Amino acid sequence: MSDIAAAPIARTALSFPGPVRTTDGWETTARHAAGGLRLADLGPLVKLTVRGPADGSVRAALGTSFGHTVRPRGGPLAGALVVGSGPGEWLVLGAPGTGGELLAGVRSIIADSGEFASVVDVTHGRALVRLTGADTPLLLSKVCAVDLADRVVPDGAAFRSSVARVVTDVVRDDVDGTRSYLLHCERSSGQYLADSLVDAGIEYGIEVGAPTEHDDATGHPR
Amino acid sequence: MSRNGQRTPRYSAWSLVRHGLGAGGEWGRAFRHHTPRQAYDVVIIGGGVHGLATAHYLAENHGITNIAVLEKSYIGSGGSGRNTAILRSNYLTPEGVRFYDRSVKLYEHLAADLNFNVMFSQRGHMTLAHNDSSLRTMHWRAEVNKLQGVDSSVIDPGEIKKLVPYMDVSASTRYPILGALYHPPGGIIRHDAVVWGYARSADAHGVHIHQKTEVVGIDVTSNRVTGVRTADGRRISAPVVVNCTAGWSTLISDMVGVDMPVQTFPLQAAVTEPVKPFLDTVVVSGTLHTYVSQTDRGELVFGASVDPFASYSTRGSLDFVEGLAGHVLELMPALSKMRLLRQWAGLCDMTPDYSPIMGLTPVEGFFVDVGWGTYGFKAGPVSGEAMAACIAHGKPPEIIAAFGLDRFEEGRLVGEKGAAAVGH
Amino acid sequence: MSRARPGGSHRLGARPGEVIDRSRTIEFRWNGVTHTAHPGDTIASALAAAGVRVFARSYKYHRPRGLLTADIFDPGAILQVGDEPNVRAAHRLVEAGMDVRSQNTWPSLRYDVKAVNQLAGRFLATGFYYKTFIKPERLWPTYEKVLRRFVHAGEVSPDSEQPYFDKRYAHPDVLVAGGGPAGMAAAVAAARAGASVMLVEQEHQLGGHLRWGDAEDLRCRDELVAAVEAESNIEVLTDSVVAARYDDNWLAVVQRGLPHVAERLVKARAGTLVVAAGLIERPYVFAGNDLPGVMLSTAVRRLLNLYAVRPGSRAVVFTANPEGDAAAADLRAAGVDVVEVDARHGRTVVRATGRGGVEAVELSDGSRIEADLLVTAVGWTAPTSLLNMSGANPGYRPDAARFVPDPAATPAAVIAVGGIAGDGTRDELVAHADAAGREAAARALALAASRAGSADTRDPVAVPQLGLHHHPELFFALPTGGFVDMSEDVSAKDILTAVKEGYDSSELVKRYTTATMGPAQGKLETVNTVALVAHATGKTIAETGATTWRPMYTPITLGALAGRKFEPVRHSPMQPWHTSHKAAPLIAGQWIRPEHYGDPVAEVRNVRQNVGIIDVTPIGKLDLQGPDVAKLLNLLYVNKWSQLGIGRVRYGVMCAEDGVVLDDGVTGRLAENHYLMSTTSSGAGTVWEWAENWLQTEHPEWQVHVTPVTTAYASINVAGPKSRELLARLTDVDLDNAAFGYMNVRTGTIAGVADCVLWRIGFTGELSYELHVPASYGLHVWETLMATGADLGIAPFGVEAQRILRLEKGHLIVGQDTDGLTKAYSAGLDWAVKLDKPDFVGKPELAWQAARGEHPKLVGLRPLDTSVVPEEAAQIISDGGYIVGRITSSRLSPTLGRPICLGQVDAHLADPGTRLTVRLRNGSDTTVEVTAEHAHFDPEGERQRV
Amino acid sequence: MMLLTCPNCGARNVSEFRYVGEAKSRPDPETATPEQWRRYLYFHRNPAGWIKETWYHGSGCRRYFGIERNTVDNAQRPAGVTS
Ligand SMILES: Cc1cc2nc3c(=O)[nH]c(=O)nc-3n(C[C@H](O)[C@H](O)[C@H](O)COP(=O)(O)OP(=O)(O)OC[C@H]3O[C@@H](n4cnc5c(N)ncnc54)[C@H](O)[C@@H]3O)c2cc1C
Ligand SMILES: NC(=O)c1ccc[n+]([C@@H]2O[C@H](COP(=O)([O-])OP(=O)(O)OC[C@H]3O[C@@H](n4cnc5c(N)ncnc54)[C@H](O)[C@@H]3O)[C@@H](O)[C@H]2O)c1
Ligand SMILES: Cc1cc2nc3c(=O)[nH]c(=O)nc-3n(C[C@H](O)[C@H](O)[C@H](O)COP(=O)(O)O)c2cc1C
Ligand SMILES: [Zn+2]
Repeated sequence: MSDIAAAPIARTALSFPGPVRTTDGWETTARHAAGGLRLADLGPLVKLTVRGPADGSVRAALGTSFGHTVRPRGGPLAGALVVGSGPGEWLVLGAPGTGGELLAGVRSIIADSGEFASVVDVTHGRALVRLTGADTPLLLSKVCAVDLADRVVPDGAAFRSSVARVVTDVVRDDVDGTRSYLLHCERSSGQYLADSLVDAGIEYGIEVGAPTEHDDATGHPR
Repeated sequence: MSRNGQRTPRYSAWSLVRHGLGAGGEWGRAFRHHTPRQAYDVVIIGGGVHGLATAHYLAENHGITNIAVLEKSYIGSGGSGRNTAILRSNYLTPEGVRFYDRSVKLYEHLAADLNFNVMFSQRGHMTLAHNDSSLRTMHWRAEVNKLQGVDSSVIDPGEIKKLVPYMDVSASTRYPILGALYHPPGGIIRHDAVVWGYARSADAHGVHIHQKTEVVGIDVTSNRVTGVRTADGRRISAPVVVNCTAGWSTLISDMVGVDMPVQTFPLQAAVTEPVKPFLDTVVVSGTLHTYVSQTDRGELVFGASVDPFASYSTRGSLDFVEGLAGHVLELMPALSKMRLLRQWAGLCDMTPDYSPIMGLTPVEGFFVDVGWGTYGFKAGPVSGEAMAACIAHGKPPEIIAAFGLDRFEEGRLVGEKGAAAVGH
Repeated sequence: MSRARPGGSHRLGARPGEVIDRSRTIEFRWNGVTHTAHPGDTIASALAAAGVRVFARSYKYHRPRGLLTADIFDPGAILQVGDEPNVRAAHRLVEAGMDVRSQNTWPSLRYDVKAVNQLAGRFLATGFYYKTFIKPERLWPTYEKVLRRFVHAGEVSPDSEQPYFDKRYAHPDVLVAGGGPAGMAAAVAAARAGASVMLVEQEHQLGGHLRWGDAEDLRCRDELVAAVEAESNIEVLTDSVVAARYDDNWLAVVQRGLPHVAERLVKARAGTLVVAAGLIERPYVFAGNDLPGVMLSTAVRRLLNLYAVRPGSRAVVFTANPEGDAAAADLRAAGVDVVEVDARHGRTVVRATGRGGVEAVELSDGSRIEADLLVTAVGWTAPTSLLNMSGANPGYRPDAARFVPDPAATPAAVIAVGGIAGDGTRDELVAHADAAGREAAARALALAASRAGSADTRDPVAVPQLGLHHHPELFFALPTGGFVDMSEDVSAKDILTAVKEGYDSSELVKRYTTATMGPAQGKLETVNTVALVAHATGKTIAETGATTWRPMYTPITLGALAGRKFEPVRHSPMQPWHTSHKAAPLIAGQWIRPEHYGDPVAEVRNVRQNVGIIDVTPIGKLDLQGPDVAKLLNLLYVNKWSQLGIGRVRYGVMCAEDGVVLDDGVTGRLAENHYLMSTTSSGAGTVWEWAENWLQTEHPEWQVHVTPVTTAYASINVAGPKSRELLARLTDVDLDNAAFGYMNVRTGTIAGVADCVLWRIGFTGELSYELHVPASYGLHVWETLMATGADLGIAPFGVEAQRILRLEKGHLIVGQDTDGLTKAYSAGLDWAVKLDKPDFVGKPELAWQAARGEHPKLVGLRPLDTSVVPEEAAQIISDGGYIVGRITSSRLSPTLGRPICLGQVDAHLADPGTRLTVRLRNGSDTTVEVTAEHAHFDPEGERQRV
Repeated sequence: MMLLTCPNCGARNVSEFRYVGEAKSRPDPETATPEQWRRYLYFHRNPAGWIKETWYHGSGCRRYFGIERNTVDNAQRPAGVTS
């Protein structure tokens, strides 16, 4: 093997016109969105899918189940967002570069449980965006048939459905009382999904931008 | 045409003029009411094109006239009254091509044969290919058709544009049009007129058509059919009972314990408000699950593939018209301001291989002519002719030999899916 | 250009309820002449104000037609506006610059040549076309062309612009269809009871019939509108229609008059649907009833009170109810001479006469009154369409002379209020709607609670039953008759004739005469038609019954239905590179892939001589984990998997339960309990669901997790004699043939990217490696390969080159070389099928197929004439012209310099050396010979094992 | 658009699901006769009324589940309730 000079550059599923920046080896859009309705590319986040019994000790250790989310304060997954994305199925989201630790964390949970469970790192296999702003439910009502009323999808709830005809995990994760949703789908459809969101959001003045330094890994303000 | 000795008034331009001048008296009834007899030689269940054509050909070709056609609603109330009326013979298997070709030939002379204008408009039929695998299938069909003497060829986007100037044949669309199977003898027909024409002729031959007469039971003794029972409490004896009930056909066959590999799916259709004629051919796109033709009244008649799940509902869905409109505009973007007037649904008796089930059954005297799925209107004449021969001779004629019920257990499917799934 | 007199000769002074803005005037064109209107005018009201009486010519007889209902259902006012056909001129508001034209007239509205049909009318009776043009057969196409010229409609042009249409979903607890007093009262009550409400009104304002009523009506309207506006929980949509109701209260609402989009389809899932559609005034059937100047009382009151237009100067008002009386009063107040003909005193109208418009009216007592306006007020039709679509079947009530819903037979999710539900004073109707609105909210909230899994403790609200007043059964004046369906030009006589000819049920009459099949879909025509059928058959109207009501309530555009497009497309991470290198795009399902980069033949040669790379990201990939993976593989594939060692890959074929080939691909074992399966690109989703189906339904006890990872990896096939040399420069994996042989898998780093999977396999028959790299690095690895391989002659290749390469090598493509009936043995996969396995999907059928041995077979075919490349799908025929097979794949091989094919042939013709005849597209025949192997090039497979 | 109630996700538009068909059991492939096997392949009950069937929630939880549905009015009830 010869030495390859160029360090590998990772690219998310999405690209938008305008300047790009490279952080931690990831190339993403550099624009900052300040408008009332913002779409941010969270592609670089670590994404793990975990499967195991729906109501065993893996579930207990992950701290949540289908339809709900949790942000563990301590333990092996501290700082990550754990989403109950299906029956016996979880999605673990963490800051870019924390893949190794989180994977080890999940593996230790699995090993301790004695249950048949597995984890797959899908960081590169999925697209992830965050939509924030008071009008987000209106925008989403153009692309998703699920009722987003509080009584059906309160803050901290998650579901999987068709969004612009792409199967998508939708996680309601409000930001300081402002409506905010994470949308997570298979990578190759990501650009299409993001374009559809932008198209549906024009009426509400949607802007595309990266999370700011004030946001944590999941685009959540610190 | 004679009706119990009396002449049925013939239809012609001249007779119209005489009636217009008040000299013709009354037209007389095209079909009459009768009190049911206690026994018939043949009872046909189902007053659609298949049941009525079978009655017509039994009388016309075989002299069997002591026949009752029992229809639970009005004649043509099933698929025959709600289909998109597309006729063609460009199928995929040699058995299929031969069979449907005979039907188109019969249709070409049906108006004259029945003395009833069925308005067969042979305006050409094109099936679009949007990817190379469907283009390959179009070539396959064209080659099989040519070998059977059926006029079919694959045409390119330029030729398509000439035939349908409203079509977007540019390469930049989401579903670019790569070519089409073009079949000049295909076209559309006034479907209700076919039903009425057969009914009028059968009636004139002495066949009894009983509308609003639902069959609720079939009597079988020692594995032999002896008669039927109707919802109004009657028992009608007959040594021969024919199941021509399409979407309801398993309910009838269940009455005699004959299992059939048939499942009932709704198929939807819709019609727009009329606009001045601009579309002279039938256009079908399998990839986009859409087909469209323009009637002589100016409406666009649309159809699609069957609903995604089995059901006896004819209520229709919004999903269907949304998908339909999207796909039609994909093909012809200029139509976005046309308005959808009405949508409806009919029931389709789907078989695993998209070919019909015709002929004898394990129960003696019980015949089936079912499995017409989404494509059986075009087969009305040939099926009537073949079923009449089958009943008269007690064995299926060659042209339907491949379509027997036993083929499924014996694993001899007649694979027409490639040509019939959305094709019509 | 000519110009009509400004101001409008028929415009009255200000009216209390008028909806026009007199402070502004706008111009538009009508048949080339410039007219004026005020904002708020409909096209029809503006033209009527200018004294226009004739708007259109009728379908068959080309009779002049004018306003009848002066609302969206008006059959006389359907016009062309710019490139939009069939615009409802009595509903559409005038916009400055509109180009409005009459339809179906030639050369002009005034002198319509086809009006000669009126003379021929007696021969064009219903169903005439079934009785003529029968012989000679060859003339029918000519007749048909003439018939088509008579089509009664507007036109679309091939380059008409497609505006932007929008769509959205909504989830109101209660959706109210109709914004009259009943609808508004129900909406307010439901909102106050805690429900979210959507209130939809087809007209441009809320208020329903109150809008053209007296001072008391207007006051009531104002109060209700204010109450609606005070509820933040009510979303009001005007100029919007509830077009249809589907299963589970799925409602299609088309919203118009929006700023940024042409129209928006709102798909609402309502808890409760409140139908407040009101009543539609029923026309009366008598001779001359289609003359311009014959109008319904509601039409006259709309014109007078909403638009301040005087519809005539001398009127006969034929009235059977208070609304007719009110119309007479309104007319008088506007200075019109009025003669009332009161049906309640036994007087009826039997005929209207005139040329181009009403001139005189004849009564049943033989008297004759000169008038230019004849107003009828004979009763109402309940537009029950949405109720029928919901499964309620309102029955006919002779005392009320209309169809009335039975609340007990209406689904719980649907409630009718207002005039459609019964009669009463305004206050009674509002009180009823108020109770119904509260009940609608209670039912919706209970449903929402039960869907959320909690019980609801709300008490039901008692909704009183509305009474019915007596309404006379006034439908038609026989024997004079007249038009029953003005859109379709169907007369009373046509209906009677149809019944006599045997078409003696409502359904058959409809189809034979086409009555009720026009744009109003029976809202004006159904009851009169049924009444005539009943009259002709001697049955009651209830026994006769109406035809089926179906969507749409009013017709809606294809654009609104199509809305925003959702047609997902998928891209690989290398797509930007392909685009900038001029790849010809191939649309493969949802994927956009490079078909070639200019010259597929050169691409083939380069793979055989140097090294090429192809983006194969769409290949399906499934991550399989667990102790029972081998069991799953043994079940899904026809071949054996128990012995696959770690680090090895194997080709596998899947069949369905009928033995038909479903998919193929390779699967590699990465670790003890960890496998990576690949599938065809188009089969990726199907195979995943297939595997899950077997796991979830047949073998839930197996411990296997399947995770789709198709696009977690960017997949690149590096193929060609120099591929090892290239790859060696970029990876830490030992590529030596001894260390990493054919059909093996390794993981390692490529171009600095860790966790890559390398498979030594190939579709092309060359030495090749399939690289699966974490997708985010796909572009990096691709670009690095291109840069690093420049001196080795690296070039990208596309799908077409791959097709040629694989055909040279004789690899089949599932779906091309196989079809929906091809079982594994027919695909020449005998070597793969292991009938000695205890079970696998499709095994019984394959065992029987093998035993019977009569199946067609996929074989290699070599055309003897090397200058002829038989087309794919060309048929192979016997001496007698029977089909005995077909060419499934065919290309000119750049490597061999001759045509090569695969084909399916009948069993007895499959032996190597057999010569077969192929019928080419141009009709000529050519001969091909069956080869011993599928592979035409390197059948021993030496090149890929080096 | 009809709603279908997924045991995991609740009531969703039917377009999120794939209809698999009548729930039936697979004959033993070792002993099945051709007739039995082909009945399994091709024949279904096709009643106008209640039927037990399998659906796949492809746009949701991705689970196969059983349900009883009335083919006339599309009414549903959880699998296992006897009529
Ligand atoms: C929307 C749609 C579009 C279609 N488009 C086309 C097309 O373009 N071209 C084409 O060739 N085919 C088309 N078809 C298919 C075609 O309509 C049917 O295959 C054909 O009409 C079947 O005719 P039939 O006489 O067998 O059955 P039907 O016309 O359905 O007649 C069966 C009759 O049996 C009656 N019946 C049922 N049960 C009983 C009972 N117990 N007692 C008494 N009577 C009973 C029914 O009321 C019905 O009238 C379409 C179908 C639909 C629904
Ligand atoms: N005085 C009159 O001219 C007149 C006319 C009609 C009704 N009425 C009386 O009014 C009383 C009832 O008032 P109401 O509120 O029931 O009726 P209404 O006629 O006042 O209001 C019904 C409203 O519903 C709208 N509508 C109907 N179907 C719709 C749909 N699918 N989508 C959107 N909007 C739709 C109509 O445009 C209309 O504005 C009854 O007593 C009736 O006899 C009087
Ligand atoms: C070819 C064809 C054309 C039709 N054209 C019209 C039409 O112009 N207007 C209309 O109201 N219905 C039209 N229909 C639909 C019928 O009104 C009716 O909906 C259909 O026959 C199904 O019957 P049903 O709605 O009574 O169940 C048409 C149907 C067919 C099959
Ligand atoms: Zn689910």
